[in-house]
Amino acid sequence: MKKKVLSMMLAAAMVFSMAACGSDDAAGNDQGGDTRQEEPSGDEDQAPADEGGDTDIQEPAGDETPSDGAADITLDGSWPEETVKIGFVGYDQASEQQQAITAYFDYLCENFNMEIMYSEDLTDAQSELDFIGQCAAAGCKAVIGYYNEAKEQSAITCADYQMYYWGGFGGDEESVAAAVEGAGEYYLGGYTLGDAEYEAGRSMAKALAEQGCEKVVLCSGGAAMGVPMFVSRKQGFEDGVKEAVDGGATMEIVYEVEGWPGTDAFTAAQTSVMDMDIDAIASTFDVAMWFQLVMESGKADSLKLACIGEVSDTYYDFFNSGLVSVIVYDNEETCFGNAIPLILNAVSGTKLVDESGNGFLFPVERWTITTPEQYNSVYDLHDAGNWVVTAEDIANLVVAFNADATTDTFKDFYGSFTIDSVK
Amino acid sequence: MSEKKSTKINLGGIGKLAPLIGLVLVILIFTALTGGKLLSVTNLQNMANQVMVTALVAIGAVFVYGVGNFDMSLGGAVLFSAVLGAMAAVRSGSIFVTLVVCILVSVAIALIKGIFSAYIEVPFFIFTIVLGSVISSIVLVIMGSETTVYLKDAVREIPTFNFTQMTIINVVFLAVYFLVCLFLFNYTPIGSKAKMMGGNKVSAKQSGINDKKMHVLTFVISAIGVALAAFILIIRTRTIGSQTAGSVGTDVLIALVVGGMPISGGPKSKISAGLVGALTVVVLNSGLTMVGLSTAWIQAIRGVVFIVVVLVSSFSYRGKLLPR
Amino acid sequence: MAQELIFEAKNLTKHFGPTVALNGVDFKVYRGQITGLIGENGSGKSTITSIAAGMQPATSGEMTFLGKAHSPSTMIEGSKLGIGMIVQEQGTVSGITVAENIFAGEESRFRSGPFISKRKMNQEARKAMEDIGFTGVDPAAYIDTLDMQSRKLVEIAKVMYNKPEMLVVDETTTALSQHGREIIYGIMRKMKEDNKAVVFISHDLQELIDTCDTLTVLRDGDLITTLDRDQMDEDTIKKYMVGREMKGDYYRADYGTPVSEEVVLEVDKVTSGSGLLMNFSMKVHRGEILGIGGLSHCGMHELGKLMFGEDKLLTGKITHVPSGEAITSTQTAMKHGFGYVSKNRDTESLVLTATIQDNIISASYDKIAKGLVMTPKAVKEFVDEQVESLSIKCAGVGQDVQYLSGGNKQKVVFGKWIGRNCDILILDCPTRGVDIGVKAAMYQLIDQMRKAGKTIIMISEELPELLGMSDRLLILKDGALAGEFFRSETLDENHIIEVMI
Amino acid sequence: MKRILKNIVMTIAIPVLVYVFFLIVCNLFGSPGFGVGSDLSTILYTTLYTGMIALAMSYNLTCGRFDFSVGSTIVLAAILGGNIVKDNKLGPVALLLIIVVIAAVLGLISGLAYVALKIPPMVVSIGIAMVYEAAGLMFNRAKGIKMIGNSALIFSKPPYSILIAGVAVLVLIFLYNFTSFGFQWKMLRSGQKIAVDIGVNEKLNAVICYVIAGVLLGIAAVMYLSKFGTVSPEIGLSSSSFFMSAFLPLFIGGAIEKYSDKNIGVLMGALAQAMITSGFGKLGFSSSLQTVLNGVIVMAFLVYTSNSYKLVLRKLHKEKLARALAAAK
Repeated sequence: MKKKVLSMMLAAAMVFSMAACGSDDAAGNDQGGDTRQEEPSGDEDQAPADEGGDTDIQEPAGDETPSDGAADITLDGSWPEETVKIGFVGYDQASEQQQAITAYFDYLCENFNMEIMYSEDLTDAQSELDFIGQCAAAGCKAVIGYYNEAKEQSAITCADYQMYYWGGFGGDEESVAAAVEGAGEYYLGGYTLGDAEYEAGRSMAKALAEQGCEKVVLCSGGAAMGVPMFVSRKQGFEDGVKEAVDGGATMEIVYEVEGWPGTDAFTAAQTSVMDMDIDAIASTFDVAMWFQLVMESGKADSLKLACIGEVSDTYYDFFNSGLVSVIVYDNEETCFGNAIPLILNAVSGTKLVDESGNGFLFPVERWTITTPEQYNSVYDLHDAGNWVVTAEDIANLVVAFNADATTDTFKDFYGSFTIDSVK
Repeated sequence: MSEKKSTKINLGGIGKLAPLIGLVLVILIFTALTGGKLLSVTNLQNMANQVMVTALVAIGAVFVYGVGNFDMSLGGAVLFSAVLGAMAAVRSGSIFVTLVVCILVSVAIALIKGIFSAYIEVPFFIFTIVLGSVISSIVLVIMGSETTVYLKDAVREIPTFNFTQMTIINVVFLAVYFLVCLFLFNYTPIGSKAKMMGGNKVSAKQSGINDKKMHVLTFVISAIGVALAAFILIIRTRTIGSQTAGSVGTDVLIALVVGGMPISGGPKSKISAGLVGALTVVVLNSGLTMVGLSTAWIQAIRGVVFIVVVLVSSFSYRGKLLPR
Repeated sequence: MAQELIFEAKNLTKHFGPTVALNGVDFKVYRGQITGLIGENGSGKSTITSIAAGMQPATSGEMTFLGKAHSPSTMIEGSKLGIGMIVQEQGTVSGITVAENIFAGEESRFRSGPFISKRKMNQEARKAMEDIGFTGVDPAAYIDTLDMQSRKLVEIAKVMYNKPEMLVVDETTTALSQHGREIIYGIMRKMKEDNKAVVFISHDLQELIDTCDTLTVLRDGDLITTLDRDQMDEDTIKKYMVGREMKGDYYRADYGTPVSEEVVLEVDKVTSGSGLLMNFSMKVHRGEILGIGGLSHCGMHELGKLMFGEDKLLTGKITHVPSGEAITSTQTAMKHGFGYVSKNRDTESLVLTATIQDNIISASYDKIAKGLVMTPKAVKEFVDEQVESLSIKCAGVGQDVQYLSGGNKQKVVFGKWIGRNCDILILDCPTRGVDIGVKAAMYQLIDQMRKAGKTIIMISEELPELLGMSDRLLILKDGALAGEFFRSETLDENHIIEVMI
Repeated sequence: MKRILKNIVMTIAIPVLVYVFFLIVCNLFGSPGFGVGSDLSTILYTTLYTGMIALAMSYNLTCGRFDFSVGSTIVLAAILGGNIVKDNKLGPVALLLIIVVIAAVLGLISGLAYVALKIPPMVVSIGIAMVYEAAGLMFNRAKGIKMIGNSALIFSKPPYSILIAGVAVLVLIFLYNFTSFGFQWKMLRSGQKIAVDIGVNEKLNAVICYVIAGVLLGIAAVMYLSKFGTVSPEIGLSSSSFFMSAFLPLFIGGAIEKYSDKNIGVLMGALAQAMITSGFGKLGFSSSLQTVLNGVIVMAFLVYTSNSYKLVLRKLHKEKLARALAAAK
């Protein structure tokens, strides 16, 4: 018994001493990249890295001719030489939006020498910070905060590991300021839809009001569970209804269904909703769990469904049949695809920054699809395997390709993209 | 009957050391697979932070499992003390108050469990599963519309800790708590009493061991671990939501079992099971993620490794009947 | 008459991991005879019969039964081949009906089409019970509604239903009341008359001498000898069982030693929650060995538990006279120096999966630990002292108790309480399942403790032991005092048996 | 005859009491629609769905084998079976057969794993649950199964739901009461050592229990798929949420078993659970409050069932006390 305890103490002491001395080291030279780090990568921020791209400018100067920069770099996944590993913080691999993003990123990885490391389904701040640590150990250069619970703390932790962090914290200026102050040049910034979640709820309500819906049932998802995203969407929807009523429409929320499909309580609530005489069901997450019920109850023609969802084959036939009339759609290419040009610029030493030299929030349009034509324009494009924002568009925003790329060109490109600009 | 040296012991001996061998093996395999990145300084700090919550709760849980109480509500307990602790932090702005609140809350839950397991006979395993889900729902009812608790809106600025300071705090908390538990389990009657109760409730009672006192005492010791874990969660992530510590219940169970702790407690319980198990699980997770496998493969491998380690450590007690 | 061989085992061997239970035993059983089998615990007598019945496989060696090679893998197969076995422990399963117990594992016998008819099963069960003269029990009732005696008779009915050619009775009589014993003796006689065979195992030498035609003695897995009726007498049997002359006195040698008048424990009009004990009173004097005897269900075991605060007390009070405090819980009892050795040693006095060290210290944490700290050194001293003084044979203090022999296990239990140096020791069947060698050591130990001034209350189902050891003997019958006897050379078992039965 | 009447009354006592209670409470406070019209169809669906899961668990739990992989079996069977049917455009009968067969095979695998490895069932089932969840995620690139509006999904509505659940319960009643499996199962439940010594094949019995559980979970999977048309893969042992609502039926079933048959008892428990859930829904409780109340009810039932033997004991003691006092006079 004694021998074993001693050997165990030894093992524990060994592991912790390495951690302790490791931590002294990092504290010692906070500034420079950790020399003893195993990965052969050169220091990104020390000296401007000059791999491949012959343009060697720190700040994006306007007068460089675009042609020679783009000429010798081809979009076949060869640039940049050293693979850029990126961590992706996700919360539900089975959700349609995350699967759409994964498909888009796979396409971009064929064009740029990138590798995306997807997280497990993270539910809380602690596992989010653990995953960020994991990415650092795996040699990632940047982390995309698609899911964010720990707010600016994630950006600061990334900075500790000398990794870039992309994430707009849902447009929360206060957190962005704290991230800029805490993470410094490692914070790239992120998109904002002007309080995205609130807007999504509001535009859904507005669209339903325009389509003359009076009695609406709202599925509030995680609002009752205090999940911030759902609380603001519900708030947005309720305000949207109030605005419609002030504007003369007769509209009211008849019933609210809480929680997620699969629980007995949700099943019971769904059945009682089918009895009510309502003309619309709006959901602050997807609405697929209603299709089967609505079809069976034979109310497919009299009932309209609205949701915050995706353009995907699940909704295709229901949108075209008119059952689903409104989809508030965060197009994955514009909302999340913008992380790639920001990361590629930062990694290749030409980080895009705002006037005060920091990471910045940039507005992006949230698309509200109300007609089948709009829906099919995006769906057919994806179906045929091409994309709204192609690899060439992204290359145009990377200074290494196109010397004229500036923060403004980036903002204009992504800020202006609406459903109608889809060819 | 001739008393030949029993080979049964060394077969059991291998069983006893299996968890430690498992840990070393996992470290070696993944250091090779990740080309040494597993033991890079960053990752060591990383793992030191990740192991914290599971290890603290698992070490305390050795006492509770040892007595034969199979506690599945530890995740709920960590969540509850973290939420109330964070709320106290926001209102008081002092770290000390936060720690005190965490301890009080988790000890209160421990007393409830103590009363039910000592005075009211109940199938404890199923009771704690239900208790765990009830606690998480009570948290939602308490938090109501306040959604998530952010430390940054605290009355007075709660000191933030940079990365390295956090690692040091973690190491100190874990080392101190582990040594205290090691002392209590191996160098005071508590450990031996727990082992006897876990082995055979009736004969422990007939030897004068006060089982009611022991039930409550073991829950309180485990509650200290839960409180420390909740405290560290608060100061590290500075954000406590309704889903915090969601997977702690099963992580602790996996860590204990991988650490060589018998499911029904009893004489083969050992305090090292908590720490060795937690370390193995963290190294496994970290290694698998770094090798770049998809989440599905990571979980599949984790399931298989979990069963294999349990199989090896179960060689010391194989009977004719199917275990229950 | 020509003795016709029914069963023969050649070079039968059985290993349990390292320990050898049987090495190369040749054993013959003849028709029309009751073959006795006797031997210490762990001598291998139960092993032979359970291998023959199919409860466990042999490691090597062959068996022939009714002329054919014989190696049954389950008891059901064994009973189909004609070997029935009645064991000592409880063989019926609670939670199911009497009929389901009788035909356990053989339900398909009553299959009519896809269904198994419960009606037919109940009918046959009633017939099986009537065959052995056990009537008045509804086969469809849950077995939990029956008391211990009747459950054992149900087991006997189950075995007899298959009309076994050879019946094994393995120490069943000790647990039975007189009525139950009569039934078994009747069955054995009938088997003998029908020219079938019976193998009878018992601890009670007198019982064997009265009923067996031949008696085989086993020791440490070897067959020593087979005695014929004329050679059978208690001393020679004991000599073969132990293998060496019994040196010195077996029980206490002194008679007439005075017992102090001081009362140390008073039991006043006590009724136990379970069992038959009702309105029972007695006084216990310091330094005496008080023997309590009677049939197994007479209430003495419940009395033992009550005195240690283990069982629920319905009426009356038990007071520790010197301190005047009533004994209400195990803690108060131990505070006043009480110690309790339970009758079912493996399930109540020991933790089998724990080490010898953990078991021995489990009653004396307050004695070993200074303040909160219990240093390994103190523990080691405490345990080594007990292991030496009781000479417990083991591979080391870290060995699990489950791998020890019966005798050594009992020594560990004694070590636990002696270590605590209790003043009042309640011993319930202290020498049950212990071989004679260790039994003698136990008796010496008990005598030494008496001489050291300890008060001992010895509850036992073996009269010779009670007669040999106790200063005063109380006999209980159906929960009440039936007789009180004082230690004297002239006192013998017959006086007591009249009162007891 | 009187005894049969008593048995029937006791069997349906709990669900009827629950129904009456909620009928009164709902009409006083909440909206009056309890137990009428669509609410009734929900109660029916939930009773059969939760009943199947509770029955699947009852065959293992009462023998001391807690099965964590219940939820993951349902998810994996639905995803594999659903995709096969969807790709080959098969009909409802094929859907039922394929999913039930797959689930039975999954049950067989976890049963064989437990019997072969001989390690505590709870531990094996966690490992199995992880592997099944991972398989569900890997299949079809984490898209799970989406077959909304597919004609094969008919099993959430009567008469089909009642048909498949009813047949399952009848088969179980037959197996439990009239086959040697049933007898031996009852023996192994409380007398494992004695039964094994006598010669009962415990390993075979355990594997059969797991296969039966698999079939029942397959039926539950078909009903779930028919109700929602889509099943997404779970990960991180979150599939354990599937059996949370099965505890109450299990314990009510245990209490009712004496009066009729275990399987009917569990169904009655599921009916009570369904009514409680929809009753709470009608009273407008938030979902978290419902979980708390459900949890408290299960705990109360746990305390009752595991302490009911004390009531019997107290009665015995009282009788004995009376006899003792009488004798003392």
